[in-house]
Amino acid sequence: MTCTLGEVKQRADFIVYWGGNPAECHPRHFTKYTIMQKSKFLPRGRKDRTMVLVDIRETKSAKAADIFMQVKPGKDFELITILRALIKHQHVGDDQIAETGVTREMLDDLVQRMKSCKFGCFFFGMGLSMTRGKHMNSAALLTLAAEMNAFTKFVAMPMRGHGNVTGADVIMRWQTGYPFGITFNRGYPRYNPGEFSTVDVLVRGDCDAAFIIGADPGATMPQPAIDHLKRIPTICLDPHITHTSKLARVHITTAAQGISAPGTAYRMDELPLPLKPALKSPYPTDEDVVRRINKAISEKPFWLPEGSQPQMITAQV
Amino acid sequence: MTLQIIDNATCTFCGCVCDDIQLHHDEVRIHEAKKACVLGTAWFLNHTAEKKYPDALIDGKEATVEEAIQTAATLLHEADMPLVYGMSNTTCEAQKECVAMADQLGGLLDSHTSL
Amino acid sequence: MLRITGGKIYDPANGIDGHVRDICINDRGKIVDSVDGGRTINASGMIIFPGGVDVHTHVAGGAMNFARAMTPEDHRRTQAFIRTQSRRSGLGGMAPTTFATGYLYAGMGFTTVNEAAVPVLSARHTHEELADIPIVDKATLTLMANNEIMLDQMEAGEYERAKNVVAWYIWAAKSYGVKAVNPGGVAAWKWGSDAKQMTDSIDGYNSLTPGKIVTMLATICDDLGLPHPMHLHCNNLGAPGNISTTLDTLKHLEGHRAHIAHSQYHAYGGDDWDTMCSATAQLAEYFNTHPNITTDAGAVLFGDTVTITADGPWQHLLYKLTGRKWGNLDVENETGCGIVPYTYRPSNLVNAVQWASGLELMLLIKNPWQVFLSTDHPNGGCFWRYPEIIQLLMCADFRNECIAKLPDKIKGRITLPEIDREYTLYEVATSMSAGPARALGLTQKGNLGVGCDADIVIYEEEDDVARMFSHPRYVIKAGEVVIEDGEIRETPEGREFLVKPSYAPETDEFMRPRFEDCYTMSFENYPVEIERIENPNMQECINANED
Amino acid sequence: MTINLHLKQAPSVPLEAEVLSPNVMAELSNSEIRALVVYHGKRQVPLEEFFDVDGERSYELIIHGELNKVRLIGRAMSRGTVTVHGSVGMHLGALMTGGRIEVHGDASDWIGAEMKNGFIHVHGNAGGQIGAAYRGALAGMKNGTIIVDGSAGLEVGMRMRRGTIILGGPAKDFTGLQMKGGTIILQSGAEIRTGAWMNRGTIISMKPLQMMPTFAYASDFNPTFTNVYAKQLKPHGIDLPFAGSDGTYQRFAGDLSVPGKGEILVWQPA
Repeated sequence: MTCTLGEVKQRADFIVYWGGNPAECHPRHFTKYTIMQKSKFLPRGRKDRTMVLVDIRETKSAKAADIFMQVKPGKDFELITILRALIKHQHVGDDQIAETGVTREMLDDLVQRMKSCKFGCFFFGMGLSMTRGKHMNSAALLTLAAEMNAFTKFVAMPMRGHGNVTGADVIMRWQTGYPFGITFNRGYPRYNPGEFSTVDVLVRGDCDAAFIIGADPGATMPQPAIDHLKRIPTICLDPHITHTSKLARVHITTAAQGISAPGTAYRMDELPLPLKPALKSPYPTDEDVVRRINKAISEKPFWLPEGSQPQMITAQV
Repeated sequence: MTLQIIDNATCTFCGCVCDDIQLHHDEVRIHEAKKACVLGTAWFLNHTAEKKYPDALIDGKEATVEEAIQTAATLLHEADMPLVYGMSNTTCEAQKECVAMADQLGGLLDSHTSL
Repeated sequence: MLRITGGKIYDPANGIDGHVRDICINDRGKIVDSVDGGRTINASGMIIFPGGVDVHTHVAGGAMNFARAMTPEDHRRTQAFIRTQSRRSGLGGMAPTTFATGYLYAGMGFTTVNEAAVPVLSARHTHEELADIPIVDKATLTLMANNEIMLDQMEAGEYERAKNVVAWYIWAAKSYGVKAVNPGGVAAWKWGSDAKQMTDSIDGYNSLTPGKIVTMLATICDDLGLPHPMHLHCNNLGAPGNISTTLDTLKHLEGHRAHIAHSQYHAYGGDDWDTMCSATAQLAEYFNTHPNITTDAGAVLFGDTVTITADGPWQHLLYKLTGRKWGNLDVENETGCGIVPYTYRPSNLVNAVQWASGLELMLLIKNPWQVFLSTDHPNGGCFWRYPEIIQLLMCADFRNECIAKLPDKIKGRITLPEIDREYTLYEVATSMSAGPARALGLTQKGNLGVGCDADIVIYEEEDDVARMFSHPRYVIKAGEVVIEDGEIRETPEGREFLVKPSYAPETDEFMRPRFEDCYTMSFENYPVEIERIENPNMQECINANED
Repeated sequence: MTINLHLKQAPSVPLEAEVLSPNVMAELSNSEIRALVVYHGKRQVPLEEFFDVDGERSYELIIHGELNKVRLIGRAMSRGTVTVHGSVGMHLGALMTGGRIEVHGDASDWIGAEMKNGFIHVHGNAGGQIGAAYRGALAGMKNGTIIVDGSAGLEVGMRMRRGTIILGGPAKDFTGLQMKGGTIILQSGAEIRTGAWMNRGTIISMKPLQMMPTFAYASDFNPTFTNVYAKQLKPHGIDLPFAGSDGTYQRFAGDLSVPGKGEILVWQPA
């Protein structure tokens, strides 16, 4: 249940930001895509829309909201699950509701507004997807949005953080069938987050070389993961000398995307946009360097012996 | 000084990927990013076309790009379980090459999303 | 250079029905009169078809990519293509990866596919995916019938402007033609409702009806001289009794060319799910008397699939019926689409009617140049199961065995048991290659005449028709042997077919303010750059008014 | 007659060894077993590169060593036994349809994932996703029994349909997530979100639980089926209380958000 930001701009009369702080992290989200816009269907713009902010603290974004709901830290999953029950007229006790930091009156009002809007939209940020519960918190909100379609039009969309992470997601899906957490060790893509996702792989020490591009795990990951990157040969591509570059065996400086490297980037709603670099970099682009590394690898013996067919791990037995 | 202008440039700092930015630059640095937010402006103004860093480093020593590419290829090729990771701050074109790399290496492939 | 000798050729475009003849191919991948030197394939005792052409499929773009993400459990049980030194890995199944899509199509002898639903905003993304589908040639159709800028012009009665807008969009999306889905209905769905009848008014508009949109859009396609006429997904898909909507829609197309997509889903009688029955006889009768219209079957095969269409209302209905996971994706101002994993079961009466209806249409429409093989992949079944349909068309005995397994209550609801027609090889070649190529206006495809593209499939003749069509001995794409003895030999890049219909130069300036009003990206960044298309192949528009 | 395997060198990256299964080895000679292919990362190597192999042609496997990087042991096995003296890696007994696995040590994630039948006993601690459904699949374990003496990780019994999971130590979050049936017994309780989104099935806890807000207290009772369970579990050294004189079970019904018909029973000692 997702849509492009243009749909939100044109039609959404009810917008909920959950666990995100667009005013400070995505400053133009309000003005360009959501609450401030006027459209054919919502001619009075901001006046025709209701905006709700759900977060654990009153951020700057709360000023822009019609309703601010302060949820107790770590209670997002419980609160969304309560909402799922309430929209189906299931009874949830006052004490149970109070544990999440909000009141029954606030939730009854929210449910009523959700059901009576014409087009509702949830945006969820890292305050939801990166806290205890992680993917299940996001799944909860997506499920709530899906279930709301029994009453009215409702969608949910993640507020993706860094740059072109959406592009990586989209491309991996079409080329491998999976969005992340993939292994090719049997010659075809397999997927299992937790098993093949980077933090877990590094903390357990499951890889014996690492190629890092467009990220700085040396600055952001837990120490055991960083320690493993130091132990193994790490190769790093970045426009700057980063923490990862400093622990890497090989660093290559590359042109910055969109500043001096051309190409494409995906917006958080999976729309691709062309990049228009203003400057000419003295460094090669990521694309060029990775392609050249791939070529150098392809000139070495192929890892699968001629005629060997790795055993597939299939779901059916 | 007359600055060159790029219309409808795309900002990749955050997931909004605003594509209506007007950049004023002198080929070395960007002096103004009209319509960009504070975060986007900082992103555009902090990058320059100057050569601030060495082309490449191998074990902390300066090297040519070609040397670094060959070393990288050798290290990755020798590994039994190489990992290709990141891909947030890069172009789709580079991302496709990264998927091709993991496919060719028989390795692990993961992005920022898994964090 | 390549010479194929001794094979029995089925080339309906040239009226050749099983004659033994040699085929020569030059180095540019074209069929020629004669060649000197090069490889010779001895095809004695084998059957030669022009490469298959899929007139209606969904293989790339936002919705398909969403479906991939939603079905990891299917990827795990499906056929995997193992990486080789030169070939990328991939996964088949309900929503195959791009590389696997190329391998699977080529593997059953298909060399051209038409991606039938591309929202303009997704066009750049779709083209990127298509570039990663190897071997086959591709065309795309732009979704148009719910585009608000165009609808506004139609509402205002500004025909010329609407035509310019359509032409502008086709070129902006770098596509090959126009797809109309559920005209007026998707726009309404964005508010959670639907437009079901041709004379219903549409939410947000005063005088516009689905019927008016259909007629006007068909006229525009004709006037622009698009090689492929309007490709129409009728309103009220999948609903019992929708035959009346479909026939009504067809009446709005009198005097125009048109292609009706997956007509199986639009040929039901009855009043509700309990009384639903096949109404294919009525629909086939219409086709049999109206040669201006072509269609594809949109046949259903029993088993698992994932349904994905731009028809949001139908998808939500499916979700409610099945309770399975549901994804919906709306693209700003243009269209929306929904995604639901689904299992067609012979024991389910509705599914049984659907299964029979697809086959009935293919058997009751007399002219194979009018009705083509399709499952509306992945909606009715996966494209790589086409050989199963061919078997059902060619073998009445096998068909009757399958009918016998349906529930008793099916009696009186379908006409399939009364049909004894069996497709000949010549008719199969028409329906899977020559016919769809002609409907698409791709004269160099589905044709083994001199000067045409050397896209050729060679089968070892055998009694097991399904096996024969799923395991070609050779597949040749643009003169290159890509499949041999069941192995993928080469994975060349395919081409993309485009048209550039003419539009008034001031259309840009007309579009700009309207665009900036509705959309969230810069007007300048919206059209897909021609440089992004891998191997573009421009096709000429025709002047249909002179016919 | 048994087949004894000793790990002779620790793998540096995960070793995928689905061939460590009675089904694969039962009919093989010693040299054939040694030549079986395992995957050290992407490298295909013969089993003997990592294991000394004694014995042949047997449905009884005994494996020795710290196998925490060795994955897929006993995957899809249907009969025989696997006994491990040491720790094991992920996917132990995943998709198994019969037979017994016993681990004298710790285990990792995905024990008995999507298993159809059989018996797994881990004497040490285990990871998460025990008896769970793999990503996207509709159902986890469909039958069989998994016993873990120690602690367990996240999402134990996620989407399980039938069968029994018994944990001696505490479990982390989301125990019984989206459960569709079967029984989970928690002898030392669990962290939070136990039974979240459960549809059917039973979770029995010997320790107080932090309940999801979408579970409703129903009653105090001593159902007769606990009596039956207690008898079944006795041979495994597990004491499930059932007598009214010892206490009662508080019954909670949920998850209301589904709305589901699952139940969580929390033991209240008298």
